[in-house]
Amino acid sequence: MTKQKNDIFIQGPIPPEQIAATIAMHGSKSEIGAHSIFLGQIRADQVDGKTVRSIDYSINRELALVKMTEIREAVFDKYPLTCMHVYHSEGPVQVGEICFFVFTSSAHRRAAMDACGELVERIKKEMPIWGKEIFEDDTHQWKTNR
Amino acid sequence: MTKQKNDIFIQGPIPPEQIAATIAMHGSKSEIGAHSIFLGQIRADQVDGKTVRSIDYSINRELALVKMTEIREAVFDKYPLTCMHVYHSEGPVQVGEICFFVFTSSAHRRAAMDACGELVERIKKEMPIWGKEIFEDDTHQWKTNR
Amino acid sequence: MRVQVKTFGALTDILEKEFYITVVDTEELLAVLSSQHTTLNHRRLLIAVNNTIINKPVVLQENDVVALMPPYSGG
Amino acid sequence: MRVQVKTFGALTDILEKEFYITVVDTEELLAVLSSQHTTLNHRRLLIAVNNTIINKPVVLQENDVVALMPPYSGG
Repeated sequence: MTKQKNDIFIQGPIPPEQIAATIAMHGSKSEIGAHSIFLGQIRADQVDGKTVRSIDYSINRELALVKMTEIREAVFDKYPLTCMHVYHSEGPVQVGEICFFVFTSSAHRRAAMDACGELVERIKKEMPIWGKEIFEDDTHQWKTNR
Repeated sequence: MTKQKNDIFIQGPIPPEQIAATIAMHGSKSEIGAHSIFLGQIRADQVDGKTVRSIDYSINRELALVKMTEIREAVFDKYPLTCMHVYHSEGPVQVGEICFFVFTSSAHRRAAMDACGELVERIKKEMPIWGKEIFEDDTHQWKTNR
Repeated sequence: MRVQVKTFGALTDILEKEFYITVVDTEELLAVLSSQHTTLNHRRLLIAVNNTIINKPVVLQENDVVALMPPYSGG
Repeated sequence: MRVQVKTFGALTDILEKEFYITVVDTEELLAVLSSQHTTLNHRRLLIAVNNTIINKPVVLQENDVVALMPPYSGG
């Protein structure tokens, strides 16, 4: 069980090697049968003819850590998970790079998949994180989640 | 779009490096906003006091390729996906190793997540693949899916 | 008709993986195999003829390939 | 009471990221800021006092930390 209140924030993009390392790390756990992973990637959205080049994420870190502990405990209570890892970028992340990583593991697939989906939704809705979309001409607008 | 009828079968376990490479490969696609990944891992199940050491997968390859093309086309038609990759092991895979990898990408998260879940269910149900569970004493039993 | 039979999964513990047999249709094929191997009775089997799953008995043509398959257990 | 205010997201385009202000409660805090920055009116804001989200106005204590936050947009 990895329930400790570890830091979930990564400065800049989340490197693919870190994702591979997280997966490889769990090979030793013989009770795991399923991993579910979600990755959020920066998209070159078009807004009024301008194209997003990067998103600069800022976080209310103190409140985020309180909130993440609450979400983590609720999801561990609800689903029979073996592991849960969440990482979110802080600072600028360029188009095509990964900004959000959710990883869940369980004996059977349903728990890992449902928990992963629930974590993605709750983190987007409840975590005090803001994305500033930077356009190619250096202007910006603040992202709004659907 | 990667709709080509490529071979989905990997001899033995699926290496974490291949998973990382698949993720990294999509960084250049600026229209992608979400990736959803499922990984199946060999579990050390206990059956009548014996412990599973590995699963040896055999496949009706010809029928599997026909079926996979059908599933792939149905899922591409149903969801607005940018990419879809499916790999399944053939031959022996040890406890703790990855035997099944589903990867979907889309602009927004819902399509990638729903398509990934549907692919996992359909592949388990409809693909002519059989797992022979090998116990630590070299006896075996044929796996049955729930 | 002489057809090729391929077996999969648990069936390979009972039957050869590949063999040839001369039968009229899939019904006769199953009857012959069940009479030789009583453990085949009451087993749920999926049958594909030339890579198409069949849901009712079909007449076989020379050189057809018949796959006999237990329930799938991939993933 | 003298409290510390921290602002986030789009609010940092309008207000300082951190400042001190002397007010009785969160209602007065919002009234003062809205009078100084009319673009704050009609904005949906989340307010946390000492890292607890509040849903109605609360009286502030000396050295409280008040976070003013627009809707979240992580992920």
